[in-house]
Amino acid sequence: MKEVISVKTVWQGRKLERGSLTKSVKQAAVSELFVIAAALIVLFIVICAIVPGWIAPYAPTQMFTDRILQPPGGGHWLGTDYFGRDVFSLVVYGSRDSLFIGVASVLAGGLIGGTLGALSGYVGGWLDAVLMRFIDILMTIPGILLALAIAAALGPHLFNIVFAVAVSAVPGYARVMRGQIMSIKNRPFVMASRSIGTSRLRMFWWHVLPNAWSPLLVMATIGLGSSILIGSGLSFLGLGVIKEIPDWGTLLSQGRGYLTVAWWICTFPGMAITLFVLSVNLLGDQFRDATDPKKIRG
Amino acid sequence: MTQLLEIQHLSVDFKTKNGLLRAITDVSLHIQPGETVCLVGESGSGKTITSKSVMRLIDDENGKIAEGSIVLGGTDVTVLPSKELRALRGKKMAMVFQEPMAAFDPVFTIGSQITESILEHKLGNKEQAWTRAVQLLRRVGIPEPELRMKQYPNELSGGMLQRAMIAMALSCGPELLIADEPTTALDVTIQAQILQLLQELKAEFNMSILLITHDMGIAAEMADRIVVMYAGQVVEQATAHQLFEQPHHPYTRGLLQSITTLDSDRSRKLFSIDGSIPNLSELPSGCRFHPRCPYAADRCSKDSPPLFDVNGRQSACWYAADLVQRSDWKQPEADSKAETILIQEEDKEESFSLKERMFEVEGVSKYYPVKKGLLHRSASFIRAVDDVSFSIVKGETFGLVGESGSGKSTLGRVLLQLEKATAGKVLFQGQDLAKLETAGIQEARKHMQMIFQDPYGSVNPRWSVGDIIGEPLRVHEPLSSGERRRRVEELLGAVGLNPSWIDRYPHEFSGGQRQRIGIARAIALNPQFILADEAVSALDVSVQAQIVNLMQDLQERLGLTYLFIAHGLNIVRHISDRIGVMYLGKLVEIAPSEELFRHPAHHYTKGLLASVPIADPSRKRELISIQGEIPSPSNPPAGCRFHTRCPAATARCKEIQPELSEISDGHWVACHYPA
Amino acid sequence: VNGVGTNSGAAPAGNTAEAGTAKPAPGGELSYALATSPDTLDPHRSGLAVAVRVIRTIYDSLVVQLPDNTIKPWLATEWTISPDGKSYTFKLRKDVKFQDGTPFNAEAVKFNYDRIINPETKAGNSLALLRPYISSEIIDEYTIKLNLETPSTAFLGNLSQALLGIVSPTAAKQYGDDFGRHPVGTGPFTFVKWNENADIQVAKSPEYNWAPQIVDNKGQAYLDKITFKIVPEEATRIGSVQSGQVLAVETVPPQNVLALKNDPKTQLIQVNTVGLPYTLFFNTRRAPWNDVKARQAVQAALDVDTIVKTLYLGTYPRAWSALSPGIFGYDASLENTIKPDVAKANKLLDELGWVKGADGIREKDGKKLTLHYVDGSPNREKRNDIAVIIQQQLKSVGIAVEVEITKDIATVVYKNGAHDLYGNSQVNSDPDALRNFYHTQDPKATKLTIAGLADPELDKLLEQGTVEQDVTKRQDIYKKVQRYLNDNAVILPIYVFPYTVAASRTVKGLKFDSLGYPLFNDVSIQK
Amino acid sequence: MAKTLIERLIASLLVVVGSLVLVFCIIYLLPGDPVLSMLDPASATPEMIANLRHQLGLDQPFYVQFGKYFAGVLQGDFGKSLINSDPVLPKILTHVPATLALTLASTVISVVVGVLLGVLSAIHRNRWIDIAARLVGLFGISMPTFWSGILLILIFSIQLNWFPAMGSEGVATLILPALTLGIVGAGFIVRMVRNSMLEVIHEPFIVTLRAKGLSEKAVMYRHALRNALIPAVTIIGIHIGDLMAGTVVVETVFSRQGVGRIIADAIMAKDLPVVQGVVFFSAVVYVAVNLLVDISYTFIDPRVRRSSSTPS
Ligand SMILES: Nc1ncnc2c1ncn2[C@@H]1O[C@H](COP(=O)(O)OP(=O)(O)OP(=O)(O)O)[C@@H](O)[C@H]1O
Ligand SMILES: Nc1ncnc2c1ncn2[C@@H]1O[C@H](COP(=O)(O)OP(=O)(O)OP(=O)(O)O)[C@@H](O)[C@H]1O
Ligand SMILES: [Mg+2]
Ligand SMILES: [Mg+2]
Repeated sequence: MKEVISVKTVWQGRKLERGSLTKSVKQAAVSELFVIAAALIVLFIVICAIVPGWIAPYAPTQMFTDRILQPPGGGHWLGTDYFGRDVFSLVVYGSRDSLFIGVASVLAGGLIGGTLGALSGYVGGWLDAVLMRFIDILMTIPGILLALAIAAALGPHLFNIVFAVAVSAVPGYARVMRGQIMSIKNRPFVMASRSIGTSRLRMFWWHVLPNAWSPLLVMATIGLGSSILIGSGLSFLGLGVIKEIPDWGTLLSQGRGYLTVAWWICTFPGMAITLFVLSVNLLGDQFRDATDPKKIRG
Repeated sequence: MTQLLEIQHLSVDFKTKNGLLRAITDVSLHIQPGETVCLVGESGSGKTITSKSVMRLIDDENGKIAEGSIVLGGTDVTVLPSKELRALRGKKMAMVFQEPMAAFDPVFTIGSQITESILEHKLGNKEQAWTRAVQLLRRVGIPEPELRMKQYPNELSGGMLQRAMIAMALSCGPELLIADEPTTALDVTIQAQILQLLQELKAEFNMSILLITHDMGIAAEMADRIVVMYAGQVVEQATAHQLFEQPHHPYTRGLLQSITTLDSDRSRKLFSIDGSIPNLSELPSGCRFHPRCPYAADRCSKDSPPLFDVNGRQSACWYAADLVQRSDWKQPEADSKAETILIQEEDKEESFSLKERMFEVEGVSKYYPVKKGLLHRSASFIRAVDDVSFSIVKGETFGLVGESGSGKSTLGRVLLQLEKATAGKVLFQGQDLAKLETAGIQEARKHMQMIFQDPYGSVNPRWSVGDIIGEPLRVHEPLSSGERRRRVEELLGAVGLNPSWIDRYPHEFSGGQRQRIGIARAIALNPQFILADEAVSALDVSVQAQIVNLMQDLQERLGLTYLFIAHGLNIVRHISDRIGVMYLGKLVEIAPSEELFRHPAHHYTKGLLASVPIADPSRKRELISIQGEIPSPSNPPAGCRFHTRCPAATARCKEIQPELSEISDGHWVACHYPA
Repeated sequence: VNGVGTNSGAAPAGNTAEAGTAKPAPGGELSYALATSPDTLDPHRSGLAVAVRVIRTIYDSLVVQLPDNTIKPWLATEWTISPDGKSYTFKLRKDVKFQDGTPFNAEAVKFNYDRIINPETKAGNSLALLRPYISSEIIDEYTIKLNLETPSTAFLGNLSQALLGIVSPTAAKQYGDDFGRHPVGTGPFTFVKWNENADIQVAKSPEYNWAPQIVDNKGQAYLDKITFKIVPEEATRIGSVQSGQVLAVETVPPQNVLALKNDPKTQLIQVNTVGLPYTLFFNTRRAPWNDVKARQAVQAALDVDTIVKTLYLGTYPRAWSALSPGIFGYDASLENTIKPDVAKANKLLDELGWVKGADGIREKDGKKLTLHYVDGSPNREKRNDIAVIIQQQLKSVGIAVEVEITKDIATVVYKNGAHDLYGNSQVNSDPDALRNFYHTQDPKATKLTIAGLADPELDKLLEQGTVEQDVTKRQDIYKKVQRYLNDNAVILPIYVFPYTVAASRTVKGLKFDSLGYPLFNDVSIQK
Repeated sequence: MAKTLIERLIASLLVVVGSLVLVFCIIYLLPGDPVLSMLDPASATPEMIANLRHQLGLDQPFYVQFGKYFAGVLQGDFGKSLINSDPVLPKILTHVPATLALTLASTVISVVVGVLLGVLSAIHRNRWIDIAARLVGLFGISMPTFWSGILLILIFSIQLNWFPAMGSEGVATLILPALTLGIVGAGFIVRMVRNSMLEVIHEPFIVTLRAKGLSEKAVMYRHALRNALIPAVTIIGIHIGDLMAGTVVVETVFSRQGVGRIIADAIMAKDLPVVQGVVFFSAVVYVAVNLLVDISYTFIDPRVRRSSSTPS
């Protein structure tokens, strides 16, 4: 039998009409530019978090008490704060804990929530019923209340903040994961694998999970930003962590009182948060587009 | 005669990420008032694009008419400003789509969607629009139109919706009706009803119809003229009679030969055009068909042939005039394997008589609870399969046919223990599967495999072909990865795929190739039994033929037993040794293949057979044979379930359920009055 | 007042030059933004300074303290002190009525003070202020004798405090636990409404005409109404006075002081509070800070001037002693005695055997030299920021400062004593307040003292200070105490808190009592 | 329908009770002693403390406290604040209206802004208007509310003096806080609506509508939007639940009365009855909103209306 077809029949199939082809060339370039910019920003911030010393001109703790509240320019690109610390260096060093709060709480929340959701969706039955009621209950309790309670219970330490934020994110992840698993569970290829005789557990690892987690990742990109924001909210309410090197949320909430006299103190950390969240979300959107099964299908 | 629609040298481009993509090139066709023109061709040949271009609907999909003109009743729609264009849409030309369920806005009532279009074109006030819509619904054969007006699309059956769609298209009295595969998603019985309706309406409303289909049978039934498209070009244009009598283009010839008809020779291999339709971005030079053309000459790969006038028709083949003179043109292609198959047939007869049972199904039922409320109490059941008994003999192909929702797939799944039967027994080689432990079932699964309808959906899109085909091996056989890889390569070869493609991903394959992957996976463990649920329904005819040939081939080589579920009766007839007919969860007739088609005993079977369009315009006939639609399986009619639609039903049929009884050797039927 | 008053007490009141220029116009409503919400308006149960600002408008006290620390009549017209100093007999005004019509008399006074010492009341700071009080005897309707357990020089002054204001017995009995939400007193303003977390409204008491000497207007207030708005967010508070949405706001942060001072539409009034300044206390129970040398090293290492100047931009005066200027017994000679001296700090620590490790932190016996600095939350008066600077300053001499910010000071400091350094301040009218902080722990008390001092010598001084009648002797006692505390580096005084009010220039006649709480009797709004 | 509604109500009730139980446990396990913060530790004797503890029932074992509390709740008695003996129910009730008003107003803002931008952004996919709308949306979700709130105050209250910076009386005081919270919600809704619009725009029925000759406006706003709103409504429901969290900060920034103001203090003080009161309120709001969402589904999506089962 001869198959004289070009194998790359990527364009084949009618599903194509919906896919990426509807993008115009020029417009695509603009949004791609945004994505590249976003990737660069995230990269830069990650570098800041890993090796802040390479980028920051001063130690973040160094207080030039004779140069407090200097506006941006001169020796201090982004000015100095009320201690006379270099705002740029603070922002650079602050990235570490901010990223830590974001990443760790998203990881923890995502893992716990994802696991609960996956269990619930995959096993089903009474386990699903019980877990989902629990998730419902968790959802009715405002996240900030949980966060406050945990921070109040365990004290305002970085890990506790992470824990608090993670716990309040659990229901969201659990729900999304459950929905995903339930829909993947009924996809024909899972049935196909079952007809082969694959065991339930294997099927889960081989087929269900790998196809289920990408929306979770997109959610996590949003979560990354919101957990930094919740962290700063806690700091606003006086439950933040006091560290030698404050994270962005803390910088922002502590500097807010100076907004009218020294706008740069909290504006730059605020911009750092915004830029980071913005970039990560852009990348998340991009990722979703890239892994959209409809597009793969095209 | 003035043309209603005149498309000239139409080319359409799409803006894509990788630049402009020309989807159709230099398409010309015309339709006269009152004429039915059929557009046929394989999937992806540009039929839909052509029809959408007429309505300028491609504008919204980043498409652009690059060249050519489309003149409708004297106005060139290609240059019309959008406001005037909208005035034409729906009013002068209307469209009916393939998937009626998807073509209605799910959140508006049927009524509001029909009146909306009347109101938009200012053909009356609300009340008048309403009255007109009700009239139209009644006209297209929808019972209780007033009630239906207030219903939502999800509350109507597919056939009903397609009627409503047609009513909507007719609402402003269009001169041109474009129907893009209007019956592909429907059952044959419903398809016949709809086609019949279209023919009636055409005369009544004095419309022209541009009918798009890939079913040559439909084209033969409906068309005055047929336009054949291939890879974005028109390759042939002729009247229906001319075309079926003597195709002038090798592609058309191939298409016609790929068709399995109710009376084609079962012992022969199906004809198929090699290869598949090329990718639009990598079109071959010269004649686009030349890589697949058995008659291709040097010139074909260099110069692209225009649409010539030949013998009072048009063909885009350099050699059309010469080819039709050749003696082998009319004959089906010689098949080297034909003889061996015949020998095999005899073998089969022998083993058949041994009557070694592969599957024995005894009184199997499968009920699905209808869930209600939060606490999910089941108020009623869908009787998807209801007390079915039959057996499948080793080495045979058992075909299962029936309208959508009759329970074919459910029965198949119960057989493979993918779902537990509500009642009854399934014996696999004498072993009661229901009694097996999980491990036992896993073991039994080695011997029974499945090929799925959707070749793409049934493979994990993130896995490479090697992983997909190797999965059963990984589960059941302790092979090293190297050994496994070698096995997979063998399997790829066995299903006619290049073993070097082992690391590619499903999306890099065509539909036919994907189905081969599915088959390779199914045979990986050397099973004894394969369930093929609509395994070829989603494929183009020529590809369908390729796959059916492959399946038969494998059956010979590996001694497989098949349960072949399909709604394409022709294909089932071709591949099956015996056929079971299902209706509303019941098996109503079982007979050897030829016997069933020659002497259908159940009135349902008869109706089913009569609904199949015949690819021969000279044999046009009244299509309609079964009226109405299949009733709901959650509340099936008492007595014989078919009595509501049966022309021969009597009072007895309404009360007493007929049992399956043997009327001749191996021919069983469940009817009080078998024909 | 134009500019920043740096004098203590009611000094600005005397400076209200503008008040004299025009005759105060009666009527109008003053909106006054508070920084936090009062906990209760029951003076006997409140513990918050912010509550006192409202309480002062509703209740009067028996006596009033003038800026020069002399005590003058208010609801009491005259009084005598028994020679042993253990009983006080007050003659009361006869024309006073509570806002609910209940007559004010000896019985009412007795009810009040007995109420405070009744455990059922769950009295707050008032109990401490009233402390040696054990009982009272009604001599006649308008004469009452208060009996003390021990003599107390501070007692009379304490009676002037708002927390010992006189509440209406009828209302207190009627409302019980809920009295704090339905306060009734004899003051110039009558409680109208409290929208929790939003505002508290009081209206002038029309019959009022028993104002004390500290204000000019002895009769009913000029204002019809005062609305205390509760506006915790600084920016919002400052913004609303700038945009004229409220007429006055309290607690203006230093960074806004300059802008407001230059704003032609606003006036800035600053009154230094009196009592104990903001002071960092060592916990002398915990090693290594139980060693005076170690504490002195910290004392020498810190540059408090820089801290105060940097954070408060010159608007807060630095504190030098355990007492704030303006209070009785304040030792001005301590000013400018402590100078930053890093060399000395290093030397002291070297002597103690703390050696700098690789990370610059000193170590001894494998243990790092750490200082556990506890501070409360939120960051009131930038106290958390002080911790941050101190952390940096001490790092340079090799001390690692761990900062713990917690809402639960009660547990961390007063119950567990888990701090090395903790800062606190107190508004008070008498140096006797020191006793609560520095006297050896009362074995019965459930609360630890912050510093955990247990020096019999100091105890003796403090006990003497409570009873000493002779003014100069008493002054000397407290000077000794102050000197002792500085010399032993038990405390690090940081700043004196100036209560800062920004008000529209139309607001006239705002005065403050000797502790720095606002008085609204003379306030009027210029139309 | 009535039956499903009753079932829904029972399930909702269970959820509310469940959250009360959960919070009871959490708060119970919190360290710290409310009694200590109620008495002046300087003057309180151990007996006083023991007395008070007994009086409040805090010396009883967990399950007794638990039982008593819930017995009270069943009778509509949510107890008294441990801190200042305020009865909880009236306290919550006085704070609820302002919070509800804020929640409602900000939801309206986020829905209006979010849906508008989402639709525009989907229709003009990848054009500048899309990019702008998405950026606005992302800004919304990437700015801390206290920061955007203060900015709004600085601009609209102090500079322009258009709206009051604080208070909770009247509509004017509602605008800035609602805007602050609304921007966040709008950010989420833009994304949601854009995504579902993009899905819907490519549904086959859109082609049908165009083929009928409908104007683009009718296609987009009458048909596509309504379909796109179905998934968006769910998000709106969940988001309103989340709003509670936002109110804690926003109510502080704008000095509004509101439930958010009570939570933080109550938790800090381990004031169990008050915390429970707030939880009860927020659970009821959450459940009610999601009930509303489900009901609104049946208005937007007839498929839900006519099918008997409700998604859980
Ligand atoms: N919006 C689009 N952008 C780019 N390419 C498109 C677009 N729509 C269709 N195409 C391509 O144009 C070609 C013709 O598509 P068309 O839908 O007309 O085929 P068809 O003949 O109708 O096939 P089918 O039988 O599968 O419906 C296909 O290759 C398809 O991938
Ligand atoms: N999991 C299920 N839950 C409830 N009902 C089901 C389920 N699967 C199938 N059904 C119902 O059972 C009936 C038979 O379905 P089945 O899929 O077996 O029909 P079929 O003959 O294969 O139809 P088609 O040709 O459309 O594939 C249908 O009415 C279907 O709605
Ligand atoms: Mg098509
Ligand atoms: Mg099926």
